[in-house]
Amino acid sequence: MLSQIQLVMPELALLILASFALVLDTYSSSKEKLLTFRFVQATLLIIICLILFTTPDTQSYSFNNHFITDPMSIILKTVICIISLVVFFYSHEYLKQHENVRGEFFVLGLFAVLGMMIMSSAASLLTVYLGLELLSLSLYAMIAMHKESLNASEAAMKYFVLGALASGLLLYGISMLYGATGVLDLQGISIAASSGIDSGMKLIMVFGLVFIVVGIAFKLGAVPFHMWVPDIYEGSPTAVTLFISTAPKIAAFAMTIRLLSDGLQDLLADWQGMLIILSILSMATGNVIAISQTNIKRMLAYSTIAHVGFFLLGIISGTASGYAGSMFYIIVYALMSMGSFGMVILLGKKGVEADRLEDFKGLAKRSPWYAFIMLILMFSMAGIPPLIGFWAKWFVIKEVIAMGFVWLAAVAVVFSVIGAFYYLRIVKLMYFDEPEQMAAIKASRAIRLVLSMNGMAVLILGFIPGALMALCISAIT
Amino acid sequence: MELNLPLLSLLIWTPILGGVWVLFVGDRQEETVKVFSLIVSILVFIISVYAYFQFDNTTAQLQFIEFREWIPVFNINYHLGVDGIAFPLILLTTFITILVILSAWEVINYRISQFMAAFLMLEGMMNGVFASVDAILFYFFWEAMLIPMFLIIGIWGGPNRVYATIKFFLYTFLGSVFMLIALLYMYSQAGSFNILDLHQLPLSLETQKLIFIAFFLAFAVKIPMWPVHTWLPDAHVEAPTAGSVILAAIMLKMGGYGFLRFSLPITPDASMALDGFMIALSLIAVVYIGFVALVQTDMKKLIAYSSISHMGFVTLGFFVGFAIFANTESSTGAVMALEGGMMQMISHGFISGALFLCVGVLYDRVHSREISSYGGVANTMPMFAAFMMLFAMANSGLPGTSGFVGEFLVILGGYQASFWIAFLAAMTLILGAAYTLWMYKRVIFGDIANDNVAELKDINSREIFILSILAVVVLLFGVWPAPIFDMMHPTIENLFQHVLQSKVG
Amino acid sequence: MITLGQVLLLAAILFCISVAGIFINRKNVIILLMCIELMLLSVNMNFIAFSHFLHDMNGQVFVFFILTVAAAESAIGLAILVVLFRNRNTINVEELSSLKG
Amino acid sequence: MNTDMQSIYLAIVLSPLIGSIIAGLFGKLIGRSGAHWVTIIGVGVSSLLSLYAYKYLMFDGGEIFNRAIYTWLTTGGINFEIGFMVDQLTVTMMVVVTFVSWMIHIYTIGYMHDDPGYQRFFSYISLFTFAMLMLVMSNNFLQLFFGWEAVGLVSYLLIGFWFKRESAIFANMKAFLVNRVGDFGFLLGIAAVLMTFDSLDYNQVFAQAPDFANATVNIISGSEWSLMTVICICLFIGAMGKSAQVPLHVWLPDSMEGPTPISALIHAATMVTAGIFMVARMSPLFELSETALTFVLVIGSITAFFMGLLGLVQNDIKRVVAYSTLSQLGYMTVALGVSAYSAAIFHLVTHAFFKALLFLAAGSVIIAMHHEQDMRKMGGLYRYMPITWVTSLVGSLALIGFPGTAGFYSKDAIIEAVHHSSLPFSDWAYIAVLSGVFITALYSFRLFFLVFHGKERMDRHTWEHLKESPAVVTVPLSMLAIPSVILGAFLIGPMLFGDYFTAAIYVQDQHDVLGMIGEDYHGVWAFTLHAFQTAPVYLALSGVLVAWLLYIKFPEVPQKIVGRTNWVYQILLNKYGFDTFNQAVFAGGACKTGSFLWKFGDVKIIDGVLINGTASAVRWFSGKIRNIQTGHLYDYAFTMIIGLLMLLAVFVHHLME
Repeated sequence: MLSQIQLVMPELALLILASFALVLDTYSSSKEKLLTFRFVQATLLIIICLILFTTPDTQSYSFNNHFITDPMSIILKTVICIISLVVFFYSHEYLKQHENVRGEFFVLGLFAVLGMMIMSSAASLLTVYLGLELLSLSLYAMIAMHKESLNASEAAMKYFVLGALASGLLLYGISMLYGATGVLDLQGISIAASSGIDSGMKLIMVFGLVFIVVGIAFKLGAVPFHMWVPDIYEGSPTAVTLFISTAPKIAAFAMTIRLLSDGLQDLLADWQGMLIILSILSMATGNVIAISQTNIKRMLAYSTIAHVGFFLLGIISGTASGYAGSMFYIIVYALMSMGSFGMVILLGKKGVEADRLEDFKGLAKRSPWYAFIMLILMFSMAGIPPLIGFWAKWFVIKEVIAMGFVWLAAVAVVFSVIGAFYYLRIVKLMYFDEPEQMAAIKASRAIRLVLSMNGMAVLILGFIPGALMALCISAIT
Repeated sequence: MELNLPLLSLLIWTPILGGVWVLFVGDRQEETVKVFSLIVSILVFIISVYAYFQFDNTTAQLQFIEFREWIPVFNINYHLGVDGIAFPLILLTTFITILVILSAWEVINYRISQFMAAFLMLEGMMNGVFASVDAILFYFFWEAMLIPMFLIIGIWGGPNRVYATIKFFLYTFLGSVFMLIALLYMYSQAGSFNILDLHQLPLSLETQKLIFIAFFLAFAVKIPMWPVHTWLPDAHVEAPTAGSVILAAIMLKMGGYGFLRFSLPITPDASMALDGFMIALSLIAVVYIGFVALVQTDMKKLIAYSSISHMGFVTLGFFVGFAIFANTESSTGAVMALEGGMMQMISHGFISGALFLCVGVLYDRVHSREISSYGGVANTMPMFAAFMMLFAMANSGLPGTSGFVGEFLVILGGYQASFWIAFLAAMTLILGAAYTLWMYKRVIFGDIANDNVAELKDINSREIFILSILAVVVLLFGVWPAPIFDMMHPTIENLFQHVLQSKVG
Repeated sequence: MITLGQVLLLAAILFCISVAGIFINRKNVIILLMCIELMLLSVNMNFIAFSHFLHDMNGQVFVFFILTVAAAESAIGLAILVVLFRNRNTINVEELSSLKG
Repeated sequence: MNTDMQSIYLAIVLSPLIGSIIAGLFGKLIGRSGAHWVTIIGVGVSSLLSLYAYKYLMFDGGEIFNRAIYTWLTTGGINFEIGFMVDQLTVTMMVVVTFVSWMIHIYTIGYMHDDPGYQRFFSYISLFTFAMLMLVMSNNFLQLFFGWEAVGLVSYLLIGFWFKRESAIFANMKAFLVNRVGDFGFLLGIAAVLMTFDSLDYNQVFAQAPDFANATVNIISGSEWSLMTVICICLFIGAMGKSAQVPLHVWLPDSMEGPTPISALIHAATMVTAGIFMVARMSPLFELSETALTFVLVIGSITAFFMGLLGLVQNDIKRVVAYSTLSQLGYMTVALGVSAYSAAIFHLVTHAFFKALLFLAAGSVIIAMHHEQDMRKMGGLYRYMPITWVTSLVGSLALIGFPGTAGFYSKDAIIEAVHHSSLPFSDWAYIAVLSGVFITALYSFRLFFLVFHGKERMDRHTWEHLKESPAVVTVPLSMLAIPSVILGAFLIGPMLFGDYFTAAIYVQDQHDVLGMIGEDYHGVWAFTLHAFQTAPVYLALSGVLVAWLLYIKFPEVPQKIVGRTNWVYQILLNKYGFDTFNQAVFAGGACKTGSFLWKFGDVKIIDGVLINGTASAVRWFSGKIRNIQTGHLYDYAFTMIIGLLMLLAVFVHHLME
């Protein structure tokens, strides 16, 4: 029993600390809620330490095979926590800008992180569901927290309804899987799937699989389950958009691997076809629609959709190294997305979000350094070396080609070229156009530093991507 | 005494780091930036010249090899080395960069540090392209180069620069990504990105054809071949002078280099099967584009089109070899055509660069690229007129200038494949002279056309310096091209022998 | 004796009704919440049926979790509804379309 | 000994080049007199050394020099070298080129005295001398082509010397381009040579040539062509361009836009004869193809006759001489056609002197007339310009082939040779060259009478300033007049019938027309006297007579003739319409093609439809497809359900399989 506790130590600690933070928040009277903020940051740091130092890096199950810790979960959790840590930096800046710093934001964030961690370690359908819901419910609340904002409340409502619909569909699929195999833990499902069940059961399994894929696709934002993405990205406060677009993607990756690989690897032939369709649709829709956007948050939303299409390529290949490719992709994506929305926050002013594309006009003159950071981020998203985004695309394309889907790779790169256009447009606005205003950028030193590091990471990792790649490969065994 | 320096790494990273430093110095210290950039570029040139004296002309093997693990999980390595194809192009790069930096001295008057940094970084990346032995390293530099070029055209370019630079970027990006697919496919077969391993990889004819087409898209866009050439006139026209020079003198060459390094040796059977297609496109480039160049009203556009036409000779020289071999059963003519193509690349580097610089000289004074804005420039700028005459003649392939050598050999080789190939290729003799001299006549000759021309000042000592260096080089390699040929001969010979061996089966 | 198939069919029908409710309903957001609730319940039915016929308790445990989550979900849903109503003075789904394109 | 000769030959070639570079690059520094001194010394050295080489080879029995100087490049196992071959043919050309050039350098001091581009001019003509020497001294096709194009370049530069004149810069471009058309053929010929012989070295090529006499090539599928014919015709196309044979002659008359010394040096004496020289040099190849020879013959005779006719209607003094040059080049070509290579070279040499003389005389007149070139505004000049008058007379007599003059021997030899030829069309050619004699005499003396005799038609201002040209002009005139008279008699024996060219020119026995004439040749006197028994002399004399009648005796008659035969006159005035045709079809056609390919091919199809079309299609599609995102929650849900159904379809599809 004690060893089981040890395995869930980080989650447990997070739950306790998050609850404590909720209490603490009531005592944090300052306008900037520095106390809560610092505490939350410290919490995340503690959790990271716990993850890295207390959990064994061998595969081990606990709680009746409901919970798993393995190298992948450790890495994903660490990444989730680090990303959340950075996101909270950005968010705090944003909330200060809008004079709306509230402790609940960070507490809810911690609960979302908890949900994501559970998703990463989920070894049964039940834990997957619970982690997912914990994440989703926190996010709904975070979006709606901006009480006066019309867009935010609309976005929250939409996200809520569609999210509930998606989890309903996912649950339906889960019930089918359960019915077909009689077990809830993924290991058992995997055994059942591979040990030649009769064709009727197989049929039910695959039927359930369709709903499972829908649930995953919704969480990832793959077309045609992407409809929430643009609206939520645009409507939410940028701080929340930033959060939604980063860490939960990694959790979604975990969910995908847990369900499709750990549980249903034997149905590869069935879900592969579905994911190919989703992938192509995502790349096409995302890249094409992004071209006609004028709001950068919305544009980045469509870019996310396109990235999800790429991300799926690695999953489609159905191999360990393919999954590693996807993992690499999603981590890199989170890094780039974080920087991009960070830029939006950086450019924002008191009460005004800098979310129009025009806000980037002439940035190179206003602030060469941040224009350069944005340039790095945009080219990285477009997949141009020497930036890390190139390696992400490279990795997943390599994997689909290795599995013989050369045509799919060709489709993917064509869409990446189309996609390059709208990233170039941002660069064009920043570098080739005259600024509308010459006002210097006002932001705290912390966010400047974090953003610079974020951008430099994208650049430097582009030169030395090997370690991160090796890490991802070692995560998936 | 042998200094055991990592010469190629120095050639790549010295300018890149120099560029980074320049970026940090910023625009406040303009003079420092300029002088420092110049020093870096000269230093790099000296390194390359030093390498030239170390270079062994007698072998086709790679030299100055450097090998370090880069991404060991995928067997990607920082693997550098040069042979007789790559090294002349590196020399060209380091040489041209000095002139480019000099040419911007007084011309670029805003964001000078970014400008210089972009060019220094470009230089490093271009050297990287030519020096890479690892295909992914090659691709890494190949694509990375788009970023500074995109900015150079977009920031310091002409009125229509945004259209031009985005077109340039997307065009070349679209071409290159297919090359990436081909490389990854071959990796899935060979488990290696080492170009030399890929050279040995057996592939079926059908596969080779697909790979060939993928490579074709990348290199044909870059070089550029008809019908994927239309980015070039726009990019050239809108780019600042220095950008045009780099584009014309070196970036186009990367396409030709790619054909030699990848297409021919990796997919020899497909190259043989599709050589008719390549020859046809090359000849279309020579003739069709020759006619198009004739009617241009914009000087830069005219030179851009003339570049395309000249690049037609490069591809013709590279791909006519199979037909020659089939016809004459000896590799003599084929090697001649290949080396002619190579020579054409190098020479075009000097000549088109020089011509763009000449147009730049005029543009800096009058701010118009239209031919009709000029007339009678010789009256006010006699010295300039003399230089431009030399380069115009070199552009039309006058013997005694380097422009002649490549065309001559390609036509001689082409004849051995078919009379008609030579016939169409030789059309350039007439067309090239026609468009170049007609432009020259309208711009330089005649009575003073307008007040702008009347107020022109002849070139200053900086411009004289740049142009005379180029003039010397153009004449030197026209009169004595042997050093270049000695450098590349073993490699090309070896390459052609390799290409003749089928990889099917 | 009710067979598994019959129960599953009923659940499926309920599920379809609830899903249809979500996209056919263009008036009231509250109906949406009800549909969601119905959907979850139909899934619960599946679980219980399977649990019963497989003689396995896991399914029924799952149902408890779903019920709990559904309660939380409704709470948040209603909270969002309140915010929305305060901002817009309407809970008409039709009018909830300022974010688009 | 050969090593010494190598440095001498190098000095011959390089001293004009050095002079040119100094005058060109440091013209400002060394000043006007510096420029002419340095170039004159350069060419003078070259000229004297050429004479020495001539003596060495001809009289001292020196060896023929044939050696590479350096390797230009090596590729595919073939060495491309730069080297000299100096044999009798070469050395003859060297003497002619350097001597005429030297004279013209001196003459230029006077002619260009007030021109602002004085140094530039000297630099150019020295450069020309260098290029021409490279051409004639070459021992391989590559260097030949280098010289070939280099003289073209200098010609281009010099025609456009007065670059402010629209007509001059039009003419120079035209000259270059038309020459490029010729070079186009020439280059293909070289390519064919290389492919056939695996070498561009003269000796190797000529040695192997007989082996390929019967070889054929397949150029248009189905028809086998003789390889030698293809090679020779291609090479000859080059000669047609450079030596201005119909239809590539159009540039030469226009080239008169250049300063007169140039017209004399380049467009009369030396460069235009490069084609003749080249064919003579290639005699071992041409001898192997009767078809090619016939082609040469036909082209030559057409040029000789029809271009002569044009000389009749020109009023510009230089243009008359230019057309006469065309016609004389035609004669030379005819001689080549009938395998009388030595006769062609002989005529080339004599022509070089007397034609240079005529041009310089014309130049002298032009100086006196204050750069007025219209003969209708001249007349009676013999009173004011005695030296010019005398030398012109000498030149004209030589041109028409007056017995005893240099031109007489060379032209008569050609006519005789044609007469003896048995090639197809040689009868026609004979008629053409015979009537050409009459025409030559007619236009030459038309010019002579119009300029030097008859009424003084110039305006008063000019008339007041009429005077003989300075010594720098008249000395070269006299220097050129001497060989114009005596050279023929000296050279005819050895050159045509001796073994002067044995080593350099190869003639097959059945083509050896000169050999046939040689059988009846009994010395210069006999040859001269014999001429009085043949038609040409009388034709020439009657030409002079007619000219005298028309332009001195009855000056109103020409107008009447023109009135009667207006259509002929118009045709002649329009130069048979070549220029109009070229302008409309080639120049205009090329521009139209270019515009079409650009505006339609590039801009509309490739850029418009394919590139921007795709881009705007994507953009348009993007604008449309974004409307799917309606903003309505139920639509979103519905889309999800559609997606679900889609995936279910995949599932069902899998079931079916």
